Amino acid sequence: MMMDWLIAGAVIMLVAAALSGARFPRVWLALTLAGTATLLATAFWTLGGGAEWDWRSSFAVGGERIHLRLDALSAWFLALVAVVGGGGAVYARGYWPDCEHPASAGRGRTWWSMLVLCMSLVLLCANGLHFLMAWEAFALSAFFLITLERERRETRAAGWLYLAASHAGTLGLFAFFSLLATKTGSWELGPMRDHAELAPLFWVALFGFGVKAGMFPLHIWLPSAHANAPSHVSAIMSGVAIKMGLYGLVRFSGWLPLPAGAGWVVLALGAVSAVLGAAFALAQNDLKRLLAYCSVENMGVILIGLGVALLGTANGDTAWGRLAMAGALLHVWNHGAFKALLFFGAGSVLHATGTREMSRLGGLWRAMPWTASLFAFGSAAISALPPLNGFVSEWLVYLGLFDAAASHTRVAVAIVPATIALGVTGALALAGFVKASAVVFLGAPRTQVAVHAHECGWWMRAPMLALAGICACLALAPAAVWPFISRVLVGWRSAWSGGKPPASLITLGYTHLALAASLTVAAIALWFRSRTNGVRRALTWDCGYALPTARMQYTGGSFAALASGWFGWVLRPERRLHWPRGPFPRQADFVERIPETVLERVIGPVGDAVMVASAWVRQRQQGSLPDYILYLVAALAAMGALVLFGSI
Amino acid sequence: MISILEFLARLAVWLFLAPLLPGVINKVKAWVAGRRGPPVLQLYYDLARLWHKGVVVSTFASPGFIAGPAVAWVAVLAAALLLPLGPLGTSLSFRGDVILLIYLLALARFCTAWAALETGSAFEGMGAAREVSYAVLAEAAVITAVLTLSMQSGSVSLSAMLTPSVGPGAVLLAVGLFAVLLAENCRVPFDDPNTHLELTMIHEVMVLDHSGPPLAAVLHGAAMKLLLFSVLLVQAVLPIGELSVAAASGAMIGGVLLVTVAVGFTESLTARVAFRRVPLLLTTAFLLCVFALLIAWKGGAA
Amino acid sequence: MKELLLIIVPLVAAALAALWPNNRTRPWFLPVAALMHTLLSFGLLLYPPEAPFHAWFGYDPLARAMLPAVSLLFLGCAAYGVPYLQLRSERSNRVFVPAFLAALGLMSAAHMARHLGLLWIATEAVTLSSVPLLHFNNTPRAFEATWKYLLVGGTGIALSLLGSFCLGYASLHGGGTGDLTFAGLVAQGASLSRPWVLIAWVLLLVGYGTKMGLAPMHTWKPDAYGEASGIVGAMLAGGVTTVAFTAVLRVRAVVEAAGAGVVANRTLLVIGLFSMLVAALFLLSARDFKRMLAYSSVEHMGILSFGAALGGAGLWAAFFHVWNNSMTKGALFLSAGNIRRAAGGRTVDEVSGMSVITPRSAALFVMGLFAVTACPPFGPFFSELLIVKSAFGTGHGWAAAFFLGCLLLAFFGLTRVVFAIVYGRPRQAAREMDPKFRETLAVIVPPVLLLLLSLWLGLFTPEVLRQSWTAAVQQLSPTP
Amino acid sequence: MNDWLNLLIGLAMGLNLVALGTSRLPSLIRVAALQGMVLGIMPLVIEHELRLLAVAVAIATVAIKGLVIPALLRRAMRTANIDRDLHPLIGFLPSLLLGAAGMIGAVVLASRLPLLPEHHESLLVAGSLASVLAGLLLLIGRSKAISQVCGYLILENGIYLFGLLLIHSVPLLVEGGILLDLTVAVFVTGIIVDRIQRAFDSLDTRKLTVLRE
Repeated sequence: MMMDWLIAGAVIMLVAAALSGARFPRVWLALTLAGTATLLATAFWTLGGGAEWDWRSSFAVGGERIHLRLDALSAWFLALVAVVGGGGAVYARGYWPDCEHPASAGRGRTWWSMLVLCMSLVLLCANGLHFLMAWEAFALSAFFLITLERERRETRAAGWLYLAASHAGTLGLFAFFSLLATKTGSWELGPMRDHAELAPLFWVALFGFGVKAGMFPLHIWLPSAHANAPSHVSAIMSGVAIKMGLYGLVRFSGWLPLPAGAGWVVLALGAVSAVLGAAFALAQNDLKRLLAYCSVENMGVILIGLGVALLGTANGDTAWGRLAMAGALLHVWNHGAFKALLFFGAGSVLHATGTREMSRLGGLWRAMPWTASLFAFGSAAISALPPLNGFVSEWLVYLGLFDAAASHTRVAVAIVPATIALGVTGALALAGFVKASAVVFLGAPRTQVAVHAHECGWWMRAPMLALAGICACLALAPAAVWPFISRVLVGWRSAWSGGKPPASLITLGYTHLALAASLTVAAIALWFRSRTNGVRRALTWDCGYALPTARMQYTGGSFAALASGWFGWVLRPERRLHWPRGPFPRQADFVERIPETVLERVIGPVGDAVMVASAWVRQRQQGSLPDYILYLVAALAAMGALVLFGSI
Repeated sequence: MISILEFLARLAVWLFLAPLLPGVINKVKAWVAGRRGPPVLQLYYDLARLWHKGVVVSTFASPGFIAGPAVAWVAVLAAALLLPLGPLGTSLSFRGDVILLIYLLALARFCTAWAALETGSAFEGMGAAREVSYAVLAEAAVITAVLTLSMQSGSVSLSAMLTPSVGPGAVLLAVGLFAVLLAENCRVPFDDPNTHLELTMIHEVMVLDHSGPPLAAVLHGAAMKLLLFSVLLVQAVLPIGELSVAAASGAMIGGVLLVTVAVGFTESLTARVAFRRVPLLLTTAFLLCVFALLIAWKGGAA
Repeated sequence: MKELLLIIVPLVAAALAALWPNNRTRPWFLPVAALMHTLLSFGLLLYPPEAPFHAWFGYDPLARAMLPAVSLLFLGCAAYGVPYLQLRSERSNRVFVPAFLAALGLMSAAHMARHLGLLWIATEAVTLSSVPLLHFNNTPRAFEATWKYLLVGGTGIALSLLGSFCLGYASLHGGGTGDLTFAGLVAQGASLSRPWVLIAWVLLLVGYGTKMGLAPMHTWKPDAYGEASGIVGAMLAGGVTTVAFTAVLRVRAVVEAAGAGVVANRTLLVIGLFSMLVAALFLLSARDFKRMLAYSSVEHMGILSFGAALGGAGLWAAFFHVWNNSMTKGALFLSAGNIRRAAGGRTVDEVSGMSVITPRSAALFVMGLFAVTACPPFGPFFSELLIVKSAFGTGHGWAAAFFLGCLLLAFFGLTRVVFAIVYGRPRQAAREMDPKFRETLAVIVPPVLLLLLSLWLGLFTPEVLRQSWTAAVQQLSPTP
Repeated sequence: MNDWLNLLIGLAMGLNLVALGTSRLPSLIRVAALQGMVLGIMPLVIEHELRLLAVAVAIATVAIKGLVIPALLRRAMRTANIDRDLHPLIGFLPSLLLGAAGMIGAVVLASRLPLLPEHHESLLVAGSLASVLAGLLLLIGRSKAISQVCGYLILENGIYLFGLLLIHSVPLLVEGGILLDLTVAVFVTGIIVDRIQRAFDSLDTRKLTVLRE
């Protein structure tokens, strides 16, 4: 009963927020925060062992009665929606205020609440029809958020690409849900493991949800959308929205019977997404694009976990599958937290300097120490470095992988490459984030904009601090969230009775505490030691070069050149180089562009072919009446032939 | 109480024995070259001197310039403490600690690279770039090696998984890990610790601007890393588990010295390869580990 | 005989309008007659009259399932027509208004015609009555459009007359006594001579398909819609096409009774999917947003005949889609009319940034776009989803996949054009164009209402409509 | 009486060929008019007892198809001063051959279709099919609007012929159909003529291609 009221309240508050957004920013902020807080409360109530909430409406919408359910799995994702939704709302107040964006600020607020609402509804709906409705509504509100800055051509292009890709996915879901409905005879969703004939549907779902989840070959929309959207939007898109696709996969892989190859395919896709996502991220020169590709990578990590779990269920609900699944779920939260943090950081850099081009930045730590340190924290976390939260989840996935490999069953064929891929991914991600944070925040400012940067205000700083705090908690007390995870696991596979957290996880928590403490102590100690010995500021020695200029610093491109060179076969970098010539060389320049390989080398040609067909059809309709009559006759003949050979 | 004492003893072993190894290596190199060479304890003197020296910090550098080396040092030390010392075992052991060890080394790498990039020097940027890039390949090799060990032993915790199998697998693993050791510690043929041509260096060029206590931390950390890898290598290939304590410790020390001497000989007999061939070497090491893995897998299956 | 009022009222109104002297007040005939018509048709929807077996006109379940949608759409157009015609006061509407009203009456007649010949005559009359509407602007372009509409449509109509004759001959040959009411023909059933029935089906499908605008007989559509004013376009897209669809369905029932239902369904399926494909290909590279609407209408006709080909649940969904299509198309055409007025141009090269110049109409246009591309929560989403579902249910898996593919391509094309027109920077030229045009409530409210109707239809489909569609399905294929 | 009928139908079919063969617009118009008149009187030949409506329809047909429309077309032709369709889309010889082939095909098809006994030896079906084909051929093959109108008229004549099959059983349908079809013809012609009067345009359909993709 209380839950009914809470959720109804949350929905009403969010709707009210959407309505008030255009005119009353304060009211909007209050309502959104209240709504998300309520959602968070319900989520934790459910995760904390509260009964599964299940509600059916007395009235029908679209011919079906509304059926909402909140179980541990939904709650797990709902918590993420609530946290980032609330944090982003606060951030937006500082980042996208009316004074700077009179045209779009109000629109942005409205669609923000809509987005949060629709994502929550996606998580709650237990009826295929309404799930689809909420899904598409969520996709559309995301589209309107991405195109807030619609005066810019590239923003419009990115928004359209997103919309097109997402609609392709949605049509896949059309097929998925209508097949489900025809085979089960109703739109109701729920466990249906006993219908063996439903197994092939998993592939349709994999496409439909995979597009949204941004797994590798289907990720085409993701980089440009995340890069061109306003940063708080990028944060929720990358931290939460793509997780909706993942939610769909987890949800229906839990409810449907699975085809034989499911685990293998998901594992392979995960490995590919992880490695290539990291490689693409390393090669980017646009800060937000880098972060976007890194989302592909992290989705890959999560998918690896999911794939191992699916293999585990296929081999009799093994313990290693369970570990990997736990890791994947935890990584959902972790990635949500630090990816949002990083996008907020990138946003305040963009806000302060007006550029996302890393080669124009540098030395920002002096102007914006808060952002710099928070971004560094986020980078360390997302590179899965102990003692931070990213490591905990990857560690769980690793445990699953190692145990699976040690089980010496035939799954090892897939597990071993996946493990190595995960290791390589870690190293690549580390390189990428050293590059990102160092090129942006360290060294000397490369351009004037970097010199005149300013620290972001508290509206933007507070959410970053909150997210960093969440990361720290998840890092230092991972065992505390285990009960939640185990409830989700039981919800996913009833065979997996949750039980206590693995002893090693608790130990890891303590180790992290000790490690964090000693790191701080050591750093401070060394600082004091240097102080007592005396610190002298001097120009970078740089092998005795007397006049270093900012332009001489290592750029992001040169930093990444070595490692991304090994991935040249897929990155296909396009370089334009003018060598300096003659005794007094005038100008020499070097331009490098990293294309969207899949989009430009695969989707592009297909699209061109279709456009050729379209042009051909247009050629047939040039306004000549006799032709039109001819088509009439042709249709007559065709139908006649069809009837003739049909009736025989 | 006992445990605390034991922990302190372990700490002492790592802290005080580590700087010995570079000395030994240099001695061997000098001996091969027919020189007298610096005393074995040279690094101790250097560290002591540096610890009392003042610090010169680049004008661009942030506090991270000092914090980086400290964090890296702690990370390496922590990784070392996770590693069991043959018969003495380890003070802290849990499932998956080996992954923690690998990622602690990654943390160290992150901090060194970070500190290098603080100065905005092109050379140090170059060094950092090489460090993180080659680490990608080294990481693959390390993960594979660890995977091999865990498949052999069916366990994921260091104390249990360092039970080597005798035979071709061990040899392959030994060679592979040795190559990884050379790469990770920036020894010839991957890097030349005492060249003076900055363009050709990896690790040394990253620490160009460090001085005083931070530099001491960096050097000591590097020494510990070297010791760590040699201990790991020794335990990974020498079946010392079933020997008596004394014999085991003897074997350990002998093994570590052997590895050190081997490093010294490699350094004096081979030249640093061209940078574009480094990936080739690392890939070879990776493949060696893969073959070891395959053998371990078959062994486990049989 | 109340239902005959549906025909009489508009025709009388048309006559009066023709006699009415004042050019400024004449347009008011439109909403008044439309309102009466709507009330009447909905009254009959709620309290369906008996349709005597052999009656030539009858408000039978099929008419009941379709006609109210048309009169709703007409009401919207009529309400919009008043301000529109006052805006166009430079041209006399002495012909326009009567013709428009006559079209309504004749459409009602065509919907209610239960006699083969009468159906044909009514349809033809609708065609003729819409000729002056197309010619309203009296420009060379309008003339060309009219000429093509007349000749292509006329040929189609002639073919369908031939088809009707063939069907009649089939009944004669089967020993019929010259009773050409559909009820009679269905009753004659299997005794109809099969070859003649098949010939008749092909001729009638192509003939009425031409009026529906199924590819490849759609060629008149973009010209007509492109040149006609918004209300006429809406009327053609939501009303006249519906008439032709009704005709096809009535004939199909006879063919099914004659035992050739499978063949009929196959032809419907093929031509429906072909229309969707062709429309999608045209949409992909469309530049003119009024012609774009025409192709979208072609696509939806394809959807309708695909649904009809599936029979049963598919047919039910097709009726549902007729309603949604009428409402959304109406909203789209009317808002497009506003944009066209304000912008002066009609291609993406001339028009852009309308969200700045005409914010309301632009927002409407975008909403209509999402409605027509089957985005929830608008009606078409539900009907198309149901069609897909029944396609899968009847084992047409690949056809359904093809259907979805065409929907996707069409979505690409439509969104491309609409966003290009609505967003972006406004052309300077567009600002000065047609200062007479203002976004008054009178031109905004009708499309808004139509859109809301489509929303309401989708979310809370009234029970009476649901069971009227079920009844219509029952009437058309009594054997479940 | 059937042979009378068949004679007339044969005449109509012959006229189809003439229409397809001629390049001069006046003769084309004349042919269409003649065919219209020939068909117009047919009901009177078929009917046993003369009903008023039948007579009315016959008179209307003859009047409109034989006199009104041709007159209109001639005037239009004069104002636009064209009297030849010089550049047909399908040449005259090919269209003639096609028409002949169509005629043969029509006869064959008619003989294979199941017919009521009283229609067995009549040429109605064959004639109507042949005329429909001829009309379509003209519509597809000619470039001048006026010749297309004539094609449309011939197409209608074919349908009218078929309608005669049913004139006993369902006179109302047939006659209603015929009348309305006539109005279409009038409409088509009227619009053309009106256009030509105002724009002095030759109405070459190749010029009527402003509306295109």
